Amino acid sequence: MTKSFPLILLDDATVTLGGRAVLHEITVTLSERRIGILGRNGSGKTTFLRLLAGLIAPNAGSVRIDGFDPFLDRRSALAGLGILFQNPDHQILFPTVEEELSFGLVQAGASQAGANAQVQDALASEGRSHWARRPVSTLSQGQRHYLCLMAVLLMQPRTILLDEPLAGLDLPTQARLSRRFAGLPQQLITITHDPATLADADRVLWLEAGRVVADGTPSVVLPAFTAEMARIGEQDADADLAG
Amino acid sequence: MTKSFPLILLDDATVTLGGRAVLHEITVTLSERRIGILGRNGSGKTTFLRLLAGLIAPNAGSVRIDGFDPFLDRRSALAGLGILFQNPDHQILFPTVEEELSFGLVQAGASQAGANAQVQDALASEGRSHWARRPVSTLSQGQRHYLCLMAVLLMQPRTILLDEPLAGLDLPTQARLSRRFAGLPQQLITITHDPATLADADRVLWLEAGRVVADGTPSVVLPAFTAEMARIGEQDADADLAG
Amino acid sequence: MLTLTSPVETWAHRIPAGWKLLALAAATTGLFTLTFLPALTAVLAAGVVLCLSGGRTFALAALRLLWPLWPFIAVILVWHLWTRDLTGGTVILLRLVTAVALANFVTMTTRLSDMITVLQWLAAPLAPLGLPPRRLALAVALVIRFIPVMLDRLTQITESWSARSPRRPRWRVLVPATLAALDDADHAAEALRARGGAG
Amino acid sequence: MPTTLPRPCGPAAGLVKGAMERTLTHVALFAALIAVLGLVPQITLATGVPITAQSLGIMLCGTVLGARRGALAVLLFLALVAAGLPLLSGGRGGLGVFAGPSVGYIVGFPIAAFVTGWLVERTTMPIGFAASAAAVIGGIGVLYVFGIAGLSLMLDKTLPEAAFLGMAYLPGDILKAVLAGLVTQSLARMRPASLLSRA
Ligand SMILES: Nc1ncnc2c1ncn2[C@@H]1O[C@H](COP(=O)(O)OP(=O)(O)OP(=O)(O)O)[C@@H](O)[C@H]1O
Ligand SMILES: Nc1ncnc2c1ncn2[C@@H]1O[C@H](COP(=O)(O)OP(=O)(O)OP(=O)(O)O)[C@@H](O)[C@H]1O
Ligand SMILES: O=C(O)CCCC[C@@H]1SC[C@@H]2NC(=O)N[C@@H]21
Ligand SMILES: [Mg+2]
Ligand SMILES: [Mg+2]
Repeated sequence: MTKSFPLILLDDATVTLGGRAVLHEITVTLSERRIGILGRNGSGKTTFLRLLAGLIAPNAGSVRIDGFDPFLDRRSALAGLGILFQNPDHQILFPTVEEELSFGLVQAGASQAGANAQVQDALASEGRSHWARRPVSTLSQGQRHYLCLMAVLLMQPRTILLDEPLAGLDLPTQARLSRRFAGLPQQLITITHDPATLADADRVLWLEAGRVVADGTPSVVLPAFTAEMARIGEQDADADLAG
Repeated sequence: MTKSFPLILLDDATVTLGGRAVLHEITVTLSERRIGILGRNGSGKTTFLRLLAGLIAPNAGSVRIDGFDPFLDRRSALAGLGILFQNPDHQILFPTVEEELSFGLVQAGASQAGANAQVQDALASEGRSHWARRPVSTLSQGQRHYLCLMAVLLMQPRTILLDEPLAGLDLPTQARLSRRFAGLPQQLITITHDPATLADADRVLWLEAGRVVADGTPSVVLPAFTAEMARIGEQDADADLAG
Repeated sequence: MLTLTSPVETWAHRIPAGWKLLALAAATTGLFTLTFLPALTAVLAAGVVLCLSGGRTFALAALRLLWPLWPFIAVILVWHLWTRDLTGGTVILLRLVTAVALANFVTMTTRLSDMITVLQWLAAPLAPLGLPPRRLALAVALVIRFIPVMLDRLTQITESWSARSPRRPRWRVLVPATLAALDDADHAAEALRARGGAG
Repeated sequence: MPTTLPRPCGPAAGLVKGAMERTLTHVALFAALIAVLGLVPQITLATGVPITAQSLGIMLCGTVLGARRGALAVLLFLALVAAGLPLLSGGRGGLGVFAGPSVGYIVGFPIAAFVTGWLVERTTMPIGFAASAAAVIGGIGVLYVFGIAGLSLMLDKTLPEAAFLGMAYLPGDILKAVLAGLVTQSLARMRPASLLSRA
C-alpha cells in the first residue's frame, strides 16, 4: 500500500483574505493516509482546507494534488476530493435526502435515474431506505452530519477533508463517527482544535497564525501542543483575545 | 449566603413544538448557585433554557422565578436573567461593539449617552477600550463569544443561563472562560453535553428525550451519565440515528 | 413544504401538465374577450362541473382557494350598485372568478415536479443567455431548502432580541435576517462549488 | 460565521471563478427571503390586493443584489408561485393569482426590483439615501404604473379611478422605502463586500 495516496504539494502558498494575510508561505508535502491539522480558533485551519480543496486560489505560491491545480482543474478536484464542512447546514443544498445524495452523482455525469438507483442502494446498505423522501429539515443535527458524510462517500473520493467533524456532537455520536472514519480506506485530512482526536494520525501539522509551527508524528506534536495550550490557558487577561 | 439565589419552580411543565412534545411534565425546584443541565443532542436542553428564560411558554404546567412568570412578566425576566446563546452569531444584533453592548442598557431605561458611558467604562476595565467602534464582523469567533458574555454581564442579572458556552472554542479560551465563569457571583445555569464541564456544579440534571432522568450532585450524576454514553457509543449501527 | 396540489387524486392529475397549461391559456384568453353574460355564466358552470368532478373534498378545497377574492367581489358590487350598472359588474366578477378558478384547478391537479419540468422547458430558449434548465432546477431546490432555514433563523433572532428587550423587535429583525441570507448564500455557493458547481 | 465568509479570492481569476455559484445562491436566498416576508401578517384591502411586507422584499432585492440579480430573484420567486407553492402573503399561490386583481403588481415586481437596483448601482450618493430614493422610484413609482394598470384592467375601471384605489397603499410603501434604505445602510456597514449592488 505504499504510495497509493494522493500526493499533495504546497509550495510557498500564501492566502490573503479581506486584505489580511491568513496563511503565510506554506510549503509542505502530504501523502500519508491519516493527516491531522491542529490549531487554535482563527489560526487558519479552515482556510488551509479551502486552499487544498481548490475553493480558493493562493495569492502567491502554488497548490498541486497529484500534479493538477485543484482551483483551476475542477473536474479532477471533484473526482478526487470530498469535503465535510464544519457545519452541515452550510453543506446541505437540497430539500430532501434523495436529492441531496444524488446531486453530486449527476454532476459527475450519471443520469438522474442511475443516480437515484445508486442512492437507494446506498441508503439500503446503511439500513435507512426510509430516509429517501424525508425533508432534510426534519433530521436532527447528528443525522444531518451523517447525511453529509454519506453524500461525500457516495462520490468515492480518494481523499476526504474533514473540518472539525466531531464538534457539537454528543459523546455516543462522536464515538460512532470516529469508528466510521477509522474504517475508511481513503486518505483523511482532519482539522481540529482538540489534540485527542488525532492520536491515531500518521502525521500532524500544527498551525499558528497562518504558519506551520510544528510538523511530525502525533507522539511529538501532540504533547507539545497540549503543553502550550495549557500554558496559554493559564495566563490571565486574555492577552491575545484583545486583538 | 444561604437563600440569596433566585428560586426557580417548574411545575408539570410540558412543551410541544411543531406538534411534538419536546419536554414532558417537568417538575423541579432550582435554587443552587451552580446548576448543570446535561444531555445528548436533541434531548431538549435548549428548549428547557428557553422555557426558563420565558422565551416560550409551557403548553401545560407552569414556570415561576421568585414568584413571577418569565413569559408574561418580561420586565422582571429581563432584569433578573441573562442568556448566553449556543451560537454568538445568533445573538449579535448590531454592527459595532458599542451598539451591541449599549442596546440592553437603553432597553432597560438608560439614556443613550449614559449607556455609552457605561459601555466605555466596562470596556476599559477589561482592557479593551479600543473595541468600541470596531465592526463586530472583524472579531474572531472566540472574541464574539466574549462580547456576548460582556453584554450579558453589563445588565447585572441575578441568574445567567449558558447554552454550551465552551463549544467550538479552543482549549486556552475554554480555560479562560471557565475561570471567568467560576469567578462570577451570580447563579449560573450551564447547559452542556460534556460532563467534564460540570465537575464543580452544585447540582446536575440529566435530560433524556425531554424528561429529567437523573438529578443530584455531580459525584452521583456524572459517572452514571459517562457510563451510559460510553455504553451507547459502543453499540454499532447507530440505532437511534436511524429515526 | 406544503404545495397547493390536491392530495385527492382526480382524473385531471393524469393529464400532462403542458396540455393543461395550454388549455388554461386558451380558456383565459377567451374569457377576457367574452362580454355576453349567458356565455360567461356557461363557462363558470363548466368550471364548477370541473371542480365537482374531483369529488366533494376537492371541490371544497377549490372553494377555499377562492376565498381571498371576497373583498374584491364586495367592492365591485358596491361600486356597480352605486353606478347602477349591475350587468357590467356581473360581467367583471364572472370573468375574474372563472379565470381564477380555472387556474387554481390546474394548480391543484398538477404536481410541483411536473410544473417545474414545464418551467424548465419554457426556459430552455434562455440557455444561451446563461440559464440552462438544470440551473433553474437547482435554484428552485435551493429556495425550497432555505425557506425553513430562514424561518428558524428568524426565530433565533427574535429570541435574541426578546432576551434583552421588553419591546417587540418588529422591523428591526430585518437587518440580521438579511445578513443571515447573505451569509447563507456565501456558504451555499462554496458548498456548491465543492460539490460540482452550478451546472 | 462572519469571519469565515467564503468569497472568491486569489489573483484575478478569483473574481470570475465561482461567480456563477455566488449569483445563483444569492438569487435563490433572496427569493426565499421574499417568501419568508410573506408570512408577516397581511391586511387585504377591498380591492383584493393585500398590504404586504413582500413589496419590501422586492425593494431589498434591488437595493442589496443590484438590478440583474435582484430581478432574477423576483422572477425565481414568481416562478415558484406559478408552479403552485403558496408563497404569496396569506399563503396564496398557483396560477390563479395571475388572473387575480393584483396581477399588475405581480408583473411589475421584477421590473421594480430591476429599476431599483439599476438606480443604486448608478448613483454615488450615500448608500442609505440612495437606496431609499431608488426604492421610491423603482419600488413605488414603477411598480404603481403596472399595479394601477392591472387594477384598471381587472376591475374594468378608468386609469384615474384605479389610481385612486391604488393610493391606499402609498403611506405603507413610503415607510417600506425608508426601511429598505435603513436596512441597506446597516448591511453596508456590517458586510460591505456582500452588498452586490455596490460591489
Ligand atoms: N473573508 C475573510 N475576510 C477577512 N478575514 C477572514 C476571512 N475569512 C477568515 N478570515 C480570518 O482568517 C483567520 C483564519 O480563519 P479560519 O476560518 O481559517 O480559522 P480556523 O482556524 O478555521 O478557526 P476556527 O477554529 O474558529 O474554525 C481568522 O482570523 C479569520 O478572522
Ligand atoms: N421548532 C421546532 N419544531 C419541532 N421540533 C423542534 C423544534 N425545536 C426543537 N425541536 C426538537 O426538539 C428536540 C429538542 O431540541 P433542543 O434544541 O432543545 O435540543 P438540545 O438538547 O438543545 O440539542 P443540541 O445538543 O443539539 O443543542 C429536538 O429533537 C428537536 O428536533
Ligand atoms: O400578493 C399579491 O397578490 C401581490 C401583492 C401586491 C401588493 C401591492 S405591492 C405594492 C402595494 N403595496 C402593498 O402593500 N400592496 C400593494
Ligand atoms: Mg474553522
Ligand atoms: Mg441546544
